[in-house]
Amino acid sequence: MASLDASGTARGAGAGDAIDAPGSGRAGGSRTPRRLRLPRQPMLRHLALAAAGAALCYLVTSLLSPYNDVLAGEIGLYVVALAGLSVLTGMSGQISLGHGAFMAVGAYTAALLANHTGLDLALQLLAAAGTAAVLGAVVGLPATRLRGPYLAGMTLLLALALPPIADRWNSLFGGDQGLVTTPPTAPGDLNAQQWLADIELWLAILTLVVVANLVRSRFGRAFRAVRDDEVAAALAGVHVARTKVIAFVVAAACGGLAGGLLGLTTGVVSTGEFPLTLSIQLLAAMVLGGAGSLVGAWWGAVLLVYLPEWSSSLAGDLQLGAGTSAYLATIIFGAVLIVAMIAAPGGIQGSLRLCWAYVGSRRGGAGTGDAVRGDAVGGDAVRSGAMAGGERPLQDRAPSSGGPAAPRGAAGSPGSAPNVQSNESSNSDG
Amino acid sequence: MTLFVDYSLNGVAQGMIFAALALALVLIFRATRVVNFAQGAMAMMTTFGASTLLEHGVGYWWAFVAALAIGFVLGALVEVLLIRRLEGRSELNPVIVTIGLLVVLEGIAGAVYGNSSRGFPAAYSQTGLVIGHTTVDFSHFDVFVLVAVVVLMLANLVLFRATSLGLQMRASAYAREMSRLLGVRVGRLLTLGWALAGLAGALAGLLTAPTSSFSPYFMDLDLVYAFTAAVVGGLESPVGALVGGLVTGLCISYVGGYLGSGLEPLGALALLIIALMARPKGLFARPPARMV
Amino acid sequence: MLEVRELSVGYGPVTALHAVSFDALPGTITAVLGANGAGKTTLLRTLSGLVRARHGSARFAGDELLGRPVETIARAGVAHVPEGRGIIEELTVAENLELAALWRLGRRDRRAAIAATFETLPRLGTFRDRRASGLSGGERQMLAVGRALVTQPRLLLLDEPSLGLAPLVTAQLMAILADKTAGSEMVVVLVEQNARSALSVSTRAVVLDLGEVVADDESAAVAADVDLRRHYLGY
Amino acid sequence: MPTASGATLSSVGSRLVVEDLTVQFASLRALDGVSLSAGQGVVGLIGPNGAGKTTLFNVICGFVRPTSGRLSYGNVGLGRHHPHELSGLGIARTLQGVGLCKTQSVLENVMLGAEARARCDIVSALLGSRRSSREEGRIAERARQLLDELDVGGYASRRAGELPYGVQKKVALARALIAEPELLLLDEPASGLSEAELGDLAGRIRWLGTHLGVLLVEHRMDLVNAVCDRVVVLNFGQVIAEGTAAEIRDNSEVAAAYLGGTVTAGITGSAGITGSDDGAGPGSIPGPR
Repeated sequence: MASLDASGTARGAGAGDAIDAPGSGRAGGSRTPRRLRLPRQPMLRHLALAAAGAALCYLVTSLLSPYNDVLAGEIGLYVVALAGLSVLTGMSGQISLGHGAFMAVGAYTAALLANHTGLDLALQLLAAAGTAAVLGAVVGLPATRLRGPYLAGMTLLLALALPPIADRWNSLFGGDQGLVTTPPTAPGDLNAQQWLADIELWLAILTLVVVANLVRSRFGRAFRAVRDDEVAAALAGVHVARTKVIAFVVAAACGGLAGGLLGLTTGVVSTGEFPLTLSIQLLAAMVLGGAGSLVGAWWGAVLLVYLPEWSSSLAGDLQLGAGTSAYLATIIFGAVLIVAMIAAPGGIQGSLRLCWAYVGSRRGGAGTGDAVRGDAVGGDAVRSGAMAGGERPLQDRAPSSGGPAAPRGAAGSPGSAPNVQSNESSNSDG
Repeated sequence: MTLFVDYSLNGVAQGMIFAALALALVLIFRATRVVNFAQGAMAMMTTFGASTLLEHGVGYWWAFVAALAIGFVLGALVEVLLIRRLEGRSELNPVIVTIGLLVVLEGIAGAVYGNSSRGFPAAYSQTGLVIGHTTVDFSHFDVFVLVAVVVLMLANLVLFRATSLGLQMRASAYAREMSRLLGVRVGRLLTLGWALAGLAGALAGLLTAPTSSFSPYFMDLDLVYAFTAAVVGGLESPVGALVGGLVTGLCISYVGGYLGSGLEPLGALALLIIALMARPKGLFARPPARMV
Repeated sequence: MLEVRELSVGYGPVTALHAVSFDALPGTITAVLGANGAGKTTLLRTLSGLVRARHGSARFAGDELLGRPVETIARAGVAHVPEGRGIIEELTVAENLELAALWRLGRRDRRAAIAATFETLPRLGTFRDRRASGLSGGERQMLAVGRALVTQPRLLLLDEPSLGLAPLVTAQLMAILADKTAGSEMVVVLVEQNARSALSVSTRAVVLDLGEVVADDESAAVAADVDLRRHYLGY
Repeated sequence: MPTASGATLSSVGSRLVVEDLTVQFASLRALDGVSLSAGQGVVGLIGPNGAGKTTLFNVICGFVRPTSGRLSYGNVGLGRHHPHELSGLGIARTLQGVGLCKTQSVLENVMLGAEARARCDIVSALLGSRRSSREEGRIAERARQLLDELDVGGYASRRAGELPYGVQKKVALARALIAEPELLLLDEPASGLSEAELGDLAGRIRWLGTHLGVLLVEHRMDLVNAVCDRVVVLNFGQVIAEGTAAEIRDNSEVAAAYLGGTVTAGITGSAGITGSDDGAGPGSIPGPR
């Protein structure tokens, strides 16, 4: 059983990797010869990969026990949430300690619609994402003026402030008891757990495809630029405030969708489901998986689901008392977080990439970095943030010498600015 | 009207406690540019230390001093063992590490002391003062808290404004490499900054514990409000922390009193958003001098 | 006197300095010249302890500099003005000076030395209690150099002091530097991209290329050597 | 247009017009009644440190609001605009401190400059539509082309932060050019460059000046003399002189305030850049006339 789980998640991550690759580091990803066999058009390529991933998920969930199906489904919903957070915090650099609030909004929206209108499941979830997205825009607007610790403080309060609203107006939101949700009815002879897990995993894949598209578009580029240097981004023509709000809206929509799914999984939506610790754990899992990486979302989701399982079984092995064992999970979680931040700041995905780069450089021979000389190495390059986790091994083509230029014709000379004005359409066949 | 007076006084008393922890946050932020989310949990640990000493028959003031000392050492240890290793990385990393520390410390305290809340003695009487013939919602202990916090703020202010140690701490917080080139032993100063903040946090814990249910999580909410207070005040200014604490305390007291205690965090959120919209870097922040 | 012998520095697989040797004498300015990436900045950063050397030695007044912590080297009287943002923006102008003088001078001498600095650089005096972040580029560079001089250093390492400065200010800066150096016991190592102005104030010049010394001679001789200039200094 | 008094030929196509601009910071008057214009050709803006050059750039870019005075580009009034609107108007600026995203690849940094020209909307980006990917391909190709033309094409996939300073400056220039500007604001492009790189840069700026407007802030007088059709000198926030590079060189007020007596002799003989006798050096770049 355990081995099946492992292969399931590992394969899932594999599918995500192919999606993730083009956007994460090099924009000209379509040139890489390795991927030539897949359709060159990104939409088709992503759809093909997504269809394969979806089929694989179906296969895996059908082999799992109902209990493990529930866990697999949870992985799916956390992937959705973490992908959004990764866009917000990992890519556009806005720290959010309040992602759980968006999940809560999504969950309550879906549950209320289900209880009062009997809306279709797909529409429920769409509304969950939409309502959260609206909240994201509302929160994102003031957040555009804030940075770092100030933003962390605001989002922290958001996570703390929203759930009590449900307690206060308990006739609508069900108070402590919460709202009961009805899980979707499975078609045919599928069991309910497997069907829900399939839905959740499929939605995870769909979310990743959409987010990957966004990340490799001009919006993704704007996110990264805003994260690195707002002034330079603005001068390059990026509408900084709008970019930040878009990141918030995308993150919130993902959070809302995940919240709707969480409501279906747990069968009840109550404020107890969305404590401050949920937000903190989401941020931690995102960073542990690899901030800014969509594959990292899979790793983070696996950790979120399995770390409590593992630590409670560890507590059983150690024969700790019930009182103590309850705390073991939190202690392990915190310790893992600290050690990971110190030893592997790129998270799991960042570390894998480093290993990959190392193996690649061993195989690919020398040639890396001889253009990096003397003064240029001084400050930043040495400790340049592995945090970004976005770069793949650098297979540089040998730079043409920076020395005196070879003779150039007049037409090809600096900037060929006159062509620039007119050729917007002439090279559109790209 | 008396209700309003009581809410106001209660707000001041609460605000002072937020300010105490906020001052610790300001101290660390000013000395090392890190917001310490584990500040509350560290204060909780030192207070449990004091509580253990009290149970073993140690006198109150000895336990009080011991807690401050533990806070000092704990702060230094955290800097040397954890924070130092994050140098030069993104600002997200220290946030995550201090959150990890928060989780670990609360886990340890829970495992050792259990989750139930216990009592913690106050230095002075907690019954309301009698002014004229009415009893107001402000006790001798609240007066002690007020005085302690003002002293803490003044000490903080003097340290940074008037001593060469403070000058070195400010310099090393903003420009580590350049400070080292000028001969400042940056490493030691960062440790000292955390140690002093640990001490201030321990004081906050000792002041908070008698008025709240003392459990491994008793500082969580206080940390959030202290953080609100510090951010409203500008994260850099001791006076700002005090004023921020006061404003936050009053806001929460009014919201809790008139609208119901569940909405207190929402009130704090509204306060934070309004304050930050007016001054994105806090009320007491100095404006930046140059754009590009 | 500063004696650098067989100094090699590298980052990972990259060698930034390779067996660099030269001397710098008290009371003179030694210019270190070369193209971008020649290793000039690395050389200064190694001397002040920011970068660890692979091997070699750098002795100043008989004491080995390499292997000692940055702070110790600084407190022993080595002042390094790094390229670009050398000042601490959040401190006031006076605080910047005060901080630098903390180790070398007692409280009263400190006050006198700061006052003397404001006399030499009167424009800084008008900004004394203003935050350094409000200074313009030239004022910043003046402050950085003034701050180095206020400590009365024994060894002064200057990295591109003319960067972003108006010609007049550059000339003033060089004049102050030459004035403070002549007749003193101070050893000055000046790294410059602006070879012409560096050669005009220095006594000796060391030319680096890709981390190796390609010329070490009197400044006048370097300035007169057309081939050398063309090839390594680009003029 | 009161400022374009016909003194210089190049001001015929002037598009950026600054009239009587004043900026007051607290007690400091950073700009005091400045008027100038820039369009076709290279206009140099020089002056002592703190004279207000950077402030003027910041006003043009929308980082600083003018206290009084008018500012327009073509038919568009400026002064209340936001920085991100600038490149849409056809103005691009390079930053003094390079201003690249250090952890991103060179190619991505350059592509960012095309933001104002990009038309793809959020929905087609989310769907990864053909339109979005085509536009991306087009921008990437244009970026590579520009990098090649600036002789740094080989660095396209490297991280910007780890490259030599001279290369970073070229990448920043490529980012400005990909926005297809009609007016280019260059903020000390030569600072930190070696003399050899300077010659190369001079050729490029001269060449650019024949096709679009360039407003150049610079301290390296050899570069200013080599490339500028017209030079405006600021001191204490006021324009103290305006004319050709040669006129400025001989202006005694400018010499006193800015150039200084001792150094002028060294700089004026800047044969390395203006001369075109040298086959391997800047001479291979076509001169402006």
